[in-house]
Amino acid sequence: MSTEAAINLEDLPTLRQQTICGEKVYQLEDPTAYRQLCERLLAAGYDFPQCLSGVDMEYGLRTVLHLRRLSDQAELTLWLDVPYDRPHVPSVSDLWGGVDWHEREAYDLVGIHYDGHEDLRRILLEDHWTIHPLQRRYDTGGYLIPDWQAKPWPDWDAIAKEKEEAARKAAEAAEKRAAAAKAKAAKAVKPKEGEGGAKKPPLSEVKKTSDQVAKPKAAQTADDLTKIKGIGAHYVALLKEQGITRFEQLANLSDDEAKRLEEKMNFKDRIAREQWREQARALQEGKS
Amino acid sequence: MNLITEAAKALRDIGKGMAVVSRAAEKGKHTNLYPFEMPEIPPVSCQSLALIIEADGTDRCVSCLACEKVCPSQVITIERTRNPEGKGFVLERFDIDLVNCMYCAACVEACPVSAIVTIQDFELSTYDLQTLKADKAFLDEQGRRAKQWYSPKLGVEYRNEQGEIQVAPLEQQPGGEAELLKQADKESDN
Amino acid sequence: MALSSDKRSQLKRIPIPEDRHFKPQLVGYNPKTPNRLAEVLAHSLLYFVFVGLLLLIYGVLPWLFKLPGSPLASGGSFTTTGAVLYGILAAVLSFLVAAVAALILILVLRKYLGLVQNRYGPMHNGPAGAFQTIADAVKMVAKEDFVPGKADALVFTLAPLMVFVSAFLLLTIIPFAPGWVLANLNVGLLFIVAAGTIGAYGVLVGGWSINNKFGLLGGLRAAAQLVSYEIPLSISLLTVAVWVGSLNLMDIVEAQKLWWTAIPLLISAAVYLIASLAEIKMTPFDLPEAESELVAGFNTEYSGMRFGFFFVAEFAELFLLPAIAVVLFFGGYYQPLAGFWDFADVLRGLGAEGSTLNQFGGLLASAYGMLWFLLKTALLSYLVIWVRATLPRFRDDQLMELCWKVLIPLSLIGLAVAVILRLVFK
Amino acid sequence: MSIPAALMTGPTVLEPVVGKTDEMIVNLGPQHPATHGVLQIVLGVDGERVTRAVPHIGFLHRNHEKIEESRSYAQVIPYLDRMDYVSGLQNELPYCLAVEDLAGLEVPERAKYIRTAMFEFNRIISHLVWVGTYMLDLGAITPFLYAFRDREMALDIIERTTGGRMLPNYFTFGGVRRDVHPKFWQDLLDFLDYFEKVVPEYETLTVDAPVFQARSVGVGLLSQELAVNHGISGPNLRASGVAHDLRKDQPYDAYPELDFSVITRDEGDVWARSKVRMDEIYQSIDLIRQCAELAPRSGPYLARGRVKIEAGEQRYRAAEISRGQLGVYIHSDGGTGPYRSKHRSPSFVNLQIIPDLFIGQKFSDVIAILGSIDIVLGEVDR
Repeated sequence: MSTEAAINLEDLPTLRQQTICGEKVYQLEDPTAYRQLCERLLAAGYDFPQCLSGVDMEYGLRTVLHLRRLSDQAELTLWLDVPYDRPHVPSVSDLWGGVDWHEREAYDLVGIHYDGHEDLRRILLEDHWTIHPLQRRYDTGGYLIPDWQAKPWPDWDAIAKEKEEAARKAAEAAEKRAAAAKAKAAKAVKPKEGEGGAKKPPLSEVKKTSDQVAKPKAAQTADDLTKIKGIGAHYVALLKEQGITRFEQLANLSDDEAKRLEEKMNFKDRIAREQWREQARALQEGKS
Repeated sequence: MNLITEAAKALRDIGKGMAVVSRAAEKGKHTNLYPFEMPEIPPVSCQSLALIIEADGTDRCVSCLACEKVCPSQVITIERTRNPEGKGFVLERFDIDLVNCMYCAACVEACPVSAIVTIQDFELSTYDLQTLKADKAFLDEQGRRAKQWYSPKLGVEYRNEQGEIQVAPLEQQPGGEAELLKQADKESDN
Repeated sequence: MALSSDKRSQLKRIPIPEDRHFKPQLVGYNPKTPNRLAEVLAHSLLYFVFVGLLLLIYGVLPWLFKLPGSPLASGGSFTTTGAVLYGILAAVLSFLVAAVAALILILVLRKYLGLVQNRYGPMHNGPAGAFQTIADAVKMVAKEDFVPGKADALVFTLAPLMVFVSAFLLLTIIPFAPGWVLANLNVGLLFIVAAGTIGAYGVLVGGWSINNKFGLLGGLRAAAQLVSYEIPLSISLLTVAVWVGSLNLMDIVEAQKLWWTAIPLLISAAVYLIASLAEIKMTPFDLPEAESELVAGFNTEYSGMRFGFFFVAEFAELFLLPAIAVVLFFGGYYQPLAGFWDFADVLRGLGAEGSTLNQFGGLLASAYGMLWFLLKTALLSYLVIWVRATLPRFRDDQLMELCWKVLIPLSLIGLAVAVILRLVFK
Repeated sequence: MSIPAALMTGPTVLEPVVGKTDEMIVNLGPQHPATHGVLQIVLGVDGERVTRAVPHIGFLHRNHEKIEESRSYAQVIPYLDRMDYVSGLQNELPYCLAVEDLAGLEVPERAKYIRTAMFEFNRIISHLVWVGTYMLDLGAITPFLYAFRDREMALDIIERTTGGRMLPNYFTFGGVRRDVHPKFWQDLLDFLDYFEKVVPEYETLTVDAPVFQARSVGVGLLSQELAVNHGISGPNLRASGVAHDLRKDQPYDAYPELDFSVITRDEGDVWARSKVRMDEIYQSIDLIRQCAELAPRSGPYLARGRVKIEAGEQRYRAAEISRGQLGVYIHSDGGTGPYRSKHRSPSFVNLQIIPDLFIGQKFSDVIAILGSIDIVLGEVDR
């Protein structure tokens, strides 16, 4: 079974998929679907259990499962959110023996109950402990924080919509910028788009746009600039601030623009020295 | 026959092991006779902390609270008051709880004026833990006793016979490598 | 954590004293400025004590008893009173001999391990740590006499004594020089087997009596190991008896004046050496007290002088089993190739027959033999210590396999060889 | 002696293996010379044969993860040293890698080589401790002192550069905390020249020694499937024939530029694990030599940059430390420190396997197997 077959979105309606920091993350809210998905992933060859962690999300508890397929070193992250009053998650320790103690630890420290675990006892703390110290309602001394309040369960659809909106705005802005760059407008560098802005997104919200939303504009934006020798993740971010995300834009930079860019970003002759434009042109040609 | 060769091989290997053990005596003693013979401690080694007082008796510390903020174990306590005569602050109190300190030297890195430094005096053993709740007098005393000390800003420094503070030569400094290479390049150019 | 200011003001301000660090004084000796002469003398001192004790028992005491006009001897042999008195004195002194031998070997082991492990070993008590074991002995004697609550007090008390007595009994039959033996038994070889086995009981009941699981496991391991290794050990003793034709140890030594028994009976000698390693309970056969598995094995709960008895017995055996090997296989008190020319004969031939010089020469000749005996024993003991410094330990089933599948067949082959050689050559 | 009922629960095999004899419960630890710290294993033994094994951990639990929630990203690093105190520097790397990924920091070329050389150097130090303590478990004292003799020399080099011996607090986001000593590379090479001649001695005393082979060949067999399914990593996994090494499979720092191959053995027993570690010592020597050759001698050692991580960002990064895969999972809420950081310590995962390996084995083999897994309890309990 391939990974795509295992993660069939139509079978598992509550499955959400997103990319965070370059990693695919699958998010679930339905415990039975979680178990189902894990069985399928094992069949799909994800044989090496890397890590299982519990996180207190302040609206509920999350179990995070990191899997690896040793045959091609593919990695996969799985989230399952459960509410505080019903912190039950099906155990997968029978599928992967390696998560056995991780589940016990998550039970011990975070308080997630793994149903079907053979031996769900406290592992690091002593048996007579009554609290789960990694929950946010306890302070470092193990005492209940008096005014602690759980947050409401996030409305994932609204967040997704919000994100979609933000993504569309960003795409539009990028298009505008691209157009502006094409027209060789001297003042192409626009003030930063307010995706972070004054409104702080809720904790649970993931910053990066969802893949499903991002697909239509994928052709338009976000070439892998790191392919150019001399550009790393740091410069990609800087370039993105200046509105440059594609090879095309980089290839079409005029000398003036390049100089301005260098001044702006403290590059010092780097574009010419490392021949970014030439490289970008070659890559652009190779792509199209 | 096979048994005999195997037994012979086993005996030979045991003999090899015994030869290794008896030859090891040639490597000499590697133990430090500690109280009678002090170990050589490199100048950058962080064994304890000290405050540096300049040769003219003034504190280097400017009470900026940077070390207090950066300390992971939160063992530094500083109290300061405004200097009534000029700008800046007067240091009222500078305490480090050396019992809970984990000698990560984060404070030394944070210090903008290299006032708090790492020293090589590792003998902090004491009969009374209260002694290790070091106050400013203690830290000053440690600084006065130290022959050499290290801070990332100024590098390895030492106090000469006149009591003046001097910076150690490049060979003793971390990062002296690049400077030495430059010097060597210049010399080869000349 | 940072203290609040009012709490900090309560803190006592303790000034830094000039010498705030504890600086111990070197009691005896500084290896950095060694005094070689003192060092050698100190280390030799114990050895001199050892040799002196032996001389006292076997040379000086009988000579004193047989002085002209002594009521204790008549016509060159002891009277009954003399024999009883000599027996008691010699027993007390040979107890000291065993203890001093153990003390020397403990020190040698520690110093040797220190040498090959790139460290100093004992060095604080006396010159170059020569008196370390004495200090240890004093410490052990001074410790509290402690019996665990759940232990069987009687057996707990008796077990170390049984082990020690077993080792001590072996000392009585060892001929250090011609005629220098406390009990010249006709069945000396049998006595070795009989006395040696008592130690196994001591270890077994010691491990059982302390009511500790590790101790029990250690005791059982010890019982299995010691009883099993008695068999190849006894068979190789038997080969010597077959070859020489006597069970008397003096006879066996006398038969080796020209050729050592080890030359025809090489297999038996090798089997004896390996099996005696197991009897001593030294690495690689230290399973009964395997400290990384069974904490301390059969002597987990023992402390003070009770532990000291186990300890001393172990190191006394480290002297005694090589000594028996020397008696049986390596020519005893004879210098090598004594059949051709023996310096002892020269000493014995001093002066006229019956003169004082001749008597003194006889004493010297015996002392000369004793020195050869001790030298050979020391070399074998050193071999054991060397093996101990090198090898890890076996597993219990491997230990048994080695005994039953390798050593016992080998010892039987050795026996067959001895029989054939006896038929051919004698 | 009665044992609390709570200690005896757990999924274990209860039937005595040999005959119908009484089972004896033996408490191996928490105070036992062969548990390398405070680990308790409740063993049921039938004679010398183990019928069940229930491990208990947590005696050294300090809850670093809760402490780290209230620290800033940089303040966490000194705590990481204290997880696996045998090779302190190696613990810092995966955390730094994760934060660099999240904050988009790029490590300068020179710092990469310094970090890689230090990382491998710590692997040598860690394996030296393993050689020594493992031989101590098997009853040989001498190799232990040899290992610590050489380890002290190695620690001196670390101290000359980082200022600390076991808990150096040296790696940081974007490079290393301070520049290396002028004689750093020469120091390393001098030590390796000496050390390379000593390693054959260790081999003579361990993997080549007949008694060691008698104790280790065929003991504690760990099958490939079981190892992978239980998430075993490091030399233990590679000794079972799985060529999984994050230095190759998910390379970080300067590893892509270095030339090496993953060491594996197919036997899966205690001897194979030992041999893999011995070979890794040679490999580390070679890798450090390569680093010393390739590393630029001047240039920045630290890319300074603000660590600002947006809310909702998360990252799992792992590195191949001497005991296996040390992973860090960081979840950010946009604050100055990690909202949650979970450490996947290799010893913790590797220790899970012991009931499977112990049952049916001899009591002596239990010690041999436990030592061969190479655990550090500071890391297990965190």
